[in-house]
Amino acid sequence: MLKFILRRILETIPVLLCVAAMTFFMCRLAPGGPFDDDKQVTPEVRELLDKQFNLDQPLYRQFIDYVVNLPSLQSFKNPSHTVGGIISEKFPVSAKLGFFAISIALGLGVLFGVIASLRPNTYIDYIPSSLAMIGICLPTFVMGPLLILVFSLQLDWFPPTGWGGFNYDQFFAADMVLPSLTLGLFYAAYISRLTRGGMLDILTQDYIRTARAKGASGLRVILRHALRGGLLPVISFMGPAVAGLIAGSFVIEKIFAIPGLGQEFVNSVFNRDYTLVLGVVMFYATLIILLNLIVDILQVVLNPKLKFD
Amino acid sequence: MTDAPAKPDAPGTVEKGESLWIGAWHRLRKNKMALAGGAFILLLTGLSFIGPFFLEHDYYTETQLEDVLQSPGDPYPLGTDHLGRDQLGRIIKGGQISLMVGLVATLVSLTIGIGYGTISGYFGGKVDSVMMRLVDILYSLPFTIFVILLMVFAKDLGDTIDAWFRARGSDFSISGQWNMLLLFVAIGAVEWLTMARIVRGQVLSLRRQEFIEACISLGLPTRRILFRHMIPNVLGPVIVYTTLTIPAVMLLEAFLSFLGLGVQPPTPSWGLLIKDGADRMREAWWMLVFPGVLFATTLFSFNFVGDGLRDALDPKTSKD
Amino acid sequence: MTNRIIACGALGLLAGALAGCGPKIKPTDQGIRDKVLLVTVGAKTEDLDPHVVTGVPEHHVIAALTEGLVAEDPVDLHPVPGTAEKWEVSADGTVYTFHLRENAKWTNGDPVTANDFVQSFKRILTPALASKYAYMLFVMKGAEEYSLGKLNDFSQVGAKALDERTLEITLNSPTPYFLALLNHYTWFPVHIPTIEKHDGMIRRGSGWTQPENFVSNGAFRLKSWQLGRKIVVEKNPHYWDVATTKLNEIHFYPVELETTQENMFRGGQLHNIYNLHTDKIATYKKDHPDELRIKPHLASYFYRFNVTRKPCDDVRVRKALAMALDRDSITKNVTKGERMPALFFTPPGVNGYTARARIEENVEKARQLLAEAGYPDGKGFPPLELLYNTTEGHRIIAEAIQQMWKKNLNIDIKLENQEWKVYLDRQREMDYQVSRAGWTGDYPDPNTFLDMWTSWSQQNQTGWAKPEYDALIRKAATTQNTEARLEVFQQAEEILMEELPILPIYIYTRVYALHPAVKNWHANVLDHHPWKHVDLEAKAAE
Amino acid sequence: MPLLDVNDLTTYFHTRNGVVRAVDGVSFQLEKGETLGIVGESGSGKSVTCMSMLGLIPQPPGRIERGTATFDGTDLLHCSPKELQSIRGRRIAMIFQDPMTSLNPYLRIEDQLIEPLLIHGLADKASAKKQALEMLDAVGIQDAASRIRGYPHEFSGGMRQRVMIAMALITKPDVLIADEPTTALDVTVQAQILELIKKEQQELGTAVILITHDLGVVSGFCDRINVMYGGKIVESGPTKEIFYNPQHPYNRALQNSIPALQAKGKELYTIPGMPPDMSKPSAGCSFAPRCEHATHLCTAEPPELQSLGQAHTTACLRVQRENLKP
Amino acid sequence: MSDAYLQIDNLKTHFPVEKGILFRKVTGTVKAVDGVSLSLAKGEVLGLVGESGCGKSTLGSTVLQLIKPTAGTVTLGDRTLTDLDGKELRSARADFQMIFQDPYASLNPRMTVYSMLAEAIQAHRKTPKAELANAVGALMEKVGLAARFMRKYPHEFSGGQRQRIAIARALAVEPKLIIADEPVSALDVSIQAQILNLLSDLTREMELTMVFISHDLSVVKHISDRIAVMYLGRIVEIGPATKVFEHPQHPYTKALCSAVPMPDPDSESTRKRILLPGDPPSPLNPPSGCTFHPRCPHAEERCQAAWPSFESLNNDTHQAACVRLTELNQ
Repeated sequence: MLKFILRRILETIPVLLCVAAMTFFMCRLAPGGPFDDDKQVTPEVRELLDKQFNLDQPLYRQFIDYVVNLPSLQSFKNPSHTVGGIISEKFPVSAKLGFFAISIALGLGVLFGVIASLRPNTYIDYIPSSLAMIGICLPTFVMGPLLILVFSLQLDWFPPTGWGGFNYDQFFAADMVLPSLTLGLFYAAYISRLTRGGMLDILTQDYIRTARAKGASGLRVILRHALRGGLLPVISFMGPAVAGLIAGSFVIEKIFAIPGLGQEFVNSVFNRDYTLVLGVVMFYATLIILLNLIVDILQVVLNPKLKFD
Repeated sequence: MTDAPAKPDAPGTVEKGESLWIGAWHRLRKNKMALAGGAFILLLTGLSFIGPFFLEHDYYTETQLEDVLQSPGDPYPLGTDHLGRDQLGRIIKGGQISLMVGLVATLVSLTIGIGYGTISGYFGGKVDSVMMRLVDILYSLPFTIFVILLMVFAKDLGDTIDAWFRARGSDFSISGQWNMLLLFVAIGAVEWLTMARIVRGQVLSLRRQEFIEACISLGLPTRRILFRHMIPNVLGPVIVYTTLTIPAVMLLEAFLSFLGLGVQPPTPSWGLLIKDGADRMREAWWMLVFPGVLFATTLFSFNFVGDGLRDALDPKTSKD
Repeated sequence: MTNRIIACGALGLLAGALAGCGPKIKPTDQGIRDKVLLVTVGAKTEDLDPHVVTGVPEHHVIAALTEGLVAEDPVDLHPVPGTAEKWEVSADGTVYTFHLRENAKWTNGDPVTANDFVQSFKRILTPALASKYAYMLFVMKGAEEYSLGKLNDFSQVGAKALDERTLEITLNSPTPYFLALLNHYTWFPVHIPTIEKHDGMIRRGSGWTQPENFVSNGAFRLKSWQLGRKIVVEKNPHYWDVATTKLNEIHFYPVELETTQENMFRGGQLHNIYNLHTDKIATYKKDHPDELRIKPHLASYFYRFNVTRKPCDDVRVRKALAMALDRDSITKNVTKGERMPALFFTPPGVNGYTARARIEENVEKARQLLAEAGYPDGKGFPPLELLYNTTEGHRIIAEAIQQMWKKNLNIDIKLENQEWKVYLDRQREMDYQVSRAGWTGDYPDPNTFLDMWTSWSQQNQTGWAKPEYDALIRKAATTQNTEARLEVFQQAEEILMEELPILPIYIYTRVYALHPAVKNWHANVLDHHPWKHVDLEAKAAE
Repeated sequence: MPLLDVNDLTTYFHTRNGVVRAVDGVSFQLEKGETLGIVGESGSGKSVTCMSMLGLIPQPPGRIERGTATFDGTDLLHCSPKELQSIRGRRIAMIFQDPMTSLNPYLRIEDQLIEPLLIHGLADKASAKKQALEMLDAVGIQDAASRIRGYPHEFSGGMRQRVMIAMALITKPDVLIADEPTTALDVTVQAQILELIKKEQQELGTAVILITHDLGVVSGFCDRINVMYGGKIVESGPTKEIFYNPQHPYNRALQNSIPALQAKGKELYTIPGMPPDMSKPSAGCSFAPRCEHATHLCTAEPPELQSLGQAHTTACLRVQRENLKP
Repeated sequence: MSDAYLQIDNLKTHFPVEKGILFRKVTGTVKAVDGVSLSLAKGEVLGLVGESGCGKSTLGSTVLQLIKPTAGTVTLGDRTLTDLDGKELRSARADFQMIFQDPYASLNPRMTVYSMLAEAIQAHRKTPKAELANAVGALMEKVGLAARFMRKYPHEFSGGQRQRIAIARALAVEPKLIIADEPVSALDVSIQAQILNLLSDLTREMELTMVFISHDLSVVKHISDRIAVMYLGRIVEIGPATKVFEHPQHPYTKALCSAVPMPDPDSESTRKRILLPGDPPSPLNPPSGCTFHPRCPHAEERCQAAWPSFESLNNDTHQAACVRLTELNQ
């Protein structure tokens, strides 16, 4: 297994370099630069700025410089912060949001999916399936404000925004509920669909019949025999899902004023904050690759038929 | 099953067979949810594309600044928006755009995905691993950047194409539709990845099916095997995935609208209308509720149709 | 394993529900009790180095932390003694002598000296720092030359520390708005020893702005700064006027979305809404009239014409387009917020100046002009694209104007939205036909609006240049008599409104909401609110 | 009193394409320790019969329309699910055709083996593990102690079927239902498995119902044989009677079409046509359309099983009326 | 044998087992077919029996060039198939066809019988459209299907009928060699007989040479002229059908024959079975020498040394590869 992980990590290096090169040059080709502003600066100042941020070097030199020194590079937009500093400060927030959201998504999704799979094409199927689908059908930028309207402004159960009351030492705070829910519901919908499909597949398998022939109760059949195989599609969905969840959480971060990495990323693109864009992209790419690796490992662990090679 | 006597008899009237597609249709017809969903989509498509013929030319751009944010009633059955435009007209036009984006962008992703996946799966080996590695790389690229860049660069390209036509004395102008085209390409270019993976998986499993081996042993040309035998059999799961991609694409368009990268105003899309409505949730509920409910219902419908198709096309369920 | 995940999720939800349902005090109420102001200033603060930053959010934070030579009156912003307790102006209005307070101290206890100011000016003007706003100091003698590297000896620049507490500033020409200018953060002092300790004078983003290092001289000092989360400043006990300071702390939150700001305000997390969506004004007028504020703002909303491209190279076309608008309807129905239809460019009442020139709104005439330009009834009108950056507010105005031109002139224009940087780039490269723009005055004087249309201005970006206009702006700079000076500006604006390289649409107002407990928060055109005067006071018990 | 008394068991599947009469009025008895073979082609209802008794028919679409199956005083078809559960796996165990798919691929052999004991509360975990190991040894798996920690995919087909047998017999059930236990296996392995079942049956005194399509398998294994066709038992009797004195035309035709019994080079005897479509009810004998002896009588009236002596019953009207001699 | 129509010489099909993604290296070889030599006369039917995994299907696919052999040659008539490539091979395919085991997987579910058969007919002979229907009809009737069903889809037929369609498709190109890979093992007993009869009729009528692959000795015995018994990629015994079936010489064949259950209660109760221990070993690491020795009840030390050569007891065509052949069959 160690060899497998090592090989996979080795493999990712060229991939990451490709990603870095593509991002870097795409950024540079896009119109506008980090110093374009409402009030335009004189060419002289622009030249000086370019010099200060090494933008006057040939592109390939800059690229090498970027790749080699990425974490310690200054952000263009927030010069007193380094790329590494910003990521290490912001990512934990996004990660925690992602963790709560995925927990909710898994909890609700698997529950609904399993229930729906028990009696396919009956009301026991339609009702949870439809409930879960609300998560897909309402875009997050509608779901979020709706939840705020109902649960904080009307019912006053949860604060409308924030993340741990903007103090970050708590593991859990009331203001984390709504954003986690908004993000989680979207994925809960997908997970419930996948679970339903996976369970339907598994429930027709011969070994489920074997389990029932042993005298196992309905619950035991589902929990002990069916769920493990039925959740495999969910597991393989988790890699891209978690990645997408972290990268795609910026709408939620904006709506709930959560200072996460997702917001930082989108803003950095819009700000042409070259160093930060590259940094966050590389970070995400690494993360996605890592998550896929974890998912692959998880699949092997859960599915004894697979082996590491 | 046909009770065919084993002994040959005189060729009389040729009995028509029932293809799997027709069988699937029969099964689908019994699935009320899917049918209702399908009917709703058809109705909606009809309304969006035929409805405008009964409306005035600028039914969705006509602003009545005196009638800003009117609640539903006479003469605006669905109220007006923040520029005094008739919400009904806006929703009709928005439906047109959203459905079109959904269908066309899905088609784009479909075409690329099927081509790519089939080639990768059929030829296998090195070709397959290189092609799939590329998909992996693209998967780990941040999408926002890509779309922004595409929306930005290709804008100039549209102007260039126009200039090319003008230089040849043609009045043809592409830049009017260019943004929509870009949107299709951008979304299609993202969505095809999953499609390619699905198709490849299907082709890989088909590749091992005996009927494909039979084709090879008959000495049929590769092209014929691909087009006559592979692709029609891949189509089932692809159709199912397509019906599920359309809502995903519509959502993506809404997301792009949230970023301000979608269609160009004053043309509305549902995503744009919902975004505008969400901002005024408490002041003008009709701006969120009508497009929101329609959007959600449409996505629901597509999902039900997709599920129905999956059940109908799956030979496993067809046995019972 | 899955069961555990489910259990975790369920527990989380439950815990959340329980935590949410308990009795609690809203942060805003707690803030009122503790005199902690919770505000948002819109976007995220990029940095706290006044020589590096360029934005409005940064202004609000830096203004709490740092004090310049003069301070502002909380009501009308007229200059009042700040770090300098008094000052004299030479007869020709070019030499200002400031006398610094004896008890003006840095947060580390050091006295604020005249040399601190001189060194601060030197730093911002140092070419290698490449400060984008260094030009704010260009009224000072030799400043421009020094910043361009043409002058290497800083002693030639018109800023001299006569002694520990006396600072003499020499200007190029009499500048009536000079004292107001001093309240722009570019003129604020920075603590040079701290900067030098952290990587020297010219490196941006050295650690000196971090809370543990930051040294300032204002009414508040930096307590914490978490990028993108919040900035906390607390009462500075070393401040000379600490007796005036009312608040114990101010928390600045970066909240970009207007709806989110409103949610936070309504949910008791903020004492203000920085920008209130104008569609909500009616609701607020009805339900929360005591919270809603609509105030004039020193900013103008307009469109740029690219006068080097067809069809806007023709002044008749520009005029026709300008005349064919119904600005009243736009401000009343589209922008709302009591914005003022702009028939001229400079917001009225700036330093006693209200433009005389007027654009005539006349559809008939507009049609006629268009016909004269060769497009009768809009026929043959070349394709025209309106460039704007991606923001809903800009979009709806553009949509309304598109409709008006269609209706009044029978011309079709295309709307083109681009994200901010592309929009800026295209505007800078003059790759547009009509482009949306806005301008906020840096200081309360018509000059900040009118000098941008000179041929040498970086902000012009229309391709329009008129020697007469340039001459008038130059003349205004040297005119000492206030009346005469304003008259010159009147003439300049008349030329501007005749030539119309720009199409004024409306004068901004600021629409925001404020918690009723916030006191001493006065409306003014620059939207400056000297923080030491701001107070929180619970409503008297009924 | 027989151990298991099945009476008029009828199971229909209500599908979109109509009602499939999978099992249509089947009655038989099973004595303690007896070996009963049920033979028939695919779709003849032999598996559904046994699955119906154990409540393993997917419902819907399946439905048990009528009948009783009395096991030791309990009607399996009408008792509560809890009661049925306590009988399933403990007193009546089952093994299935495909050992490749019948074991849970995600669980260790050990966990699956001890499950029946745990479910029915027959042992605690430790002693269950010990029993499992013994059982695995007994079914002839070498190196059982280490292999018990393995997963099904690490076992060959034959080994898996041994595991299945061990799992079924670990509770020492009264009845073992073996549903085509060797069909998916090679002949050499089939011989091993059949030997094994025989051995275990003798040791435990278990009654066995062997379901198969292979007449060869039942001939050396069973005491009695039921021949099924079209959801009904068409002939039933002691093994030797069935083979040496076949009465029903279907039974006869079936035996004639087996290549092993035919001289080489001779054209094989074939039964024309195809098995009946179970969704289309026939008024008379369901074999009549393929039967070379069928008369108009056969298509008009459904035949009943009638005794021919020596516990040999057949459901052919012509045989019953003694106008058809083999 | 000079009159051999199909000649297989020392045919080997090995599959490399690769590991690694970046740097692939071969870590083992599955020797599915490991040195098989056979020859068939024109019109002869050879039965190939063996248990699953012994390589009989791979041998079939390799002979038909669906899998490229690792070594050895296959000659059909005067053409060496193993030398052909690309277009040549494709046009040569008209001469040899395959019938597959699973009649459910071997037909394209989305094509009608007509289009499938028409496609097969046209694969090597351009036929005018007008004649196609007749040709298809004739083909269907040849395999015992009514021509009026030509517009139907595979799923509308039963397993036996589908197998008839598959046979028709194979015959469409008028091949000379047919390899039938377990064509009846998925079918019910009553249908099995129909297909077996059909196949033997067709081989006789059309003078087809056929390799009939099956795991069922009794079926093979019935249809074949000769039988070859395969074990782990090699042929262990070959000879005339009845001889091999009734007087097997190789210990493996003996065990195989004794394991076949007979539908005859008396003989079953008296018959002594040779129960082989364990399962066939994996072809990935086959045992040394005679690959059967770990399971063989008569194995000796020398059996591990080398693969034994074919020997014949009576100097006839019945041969077996066992070093103890003579002593065991005394």
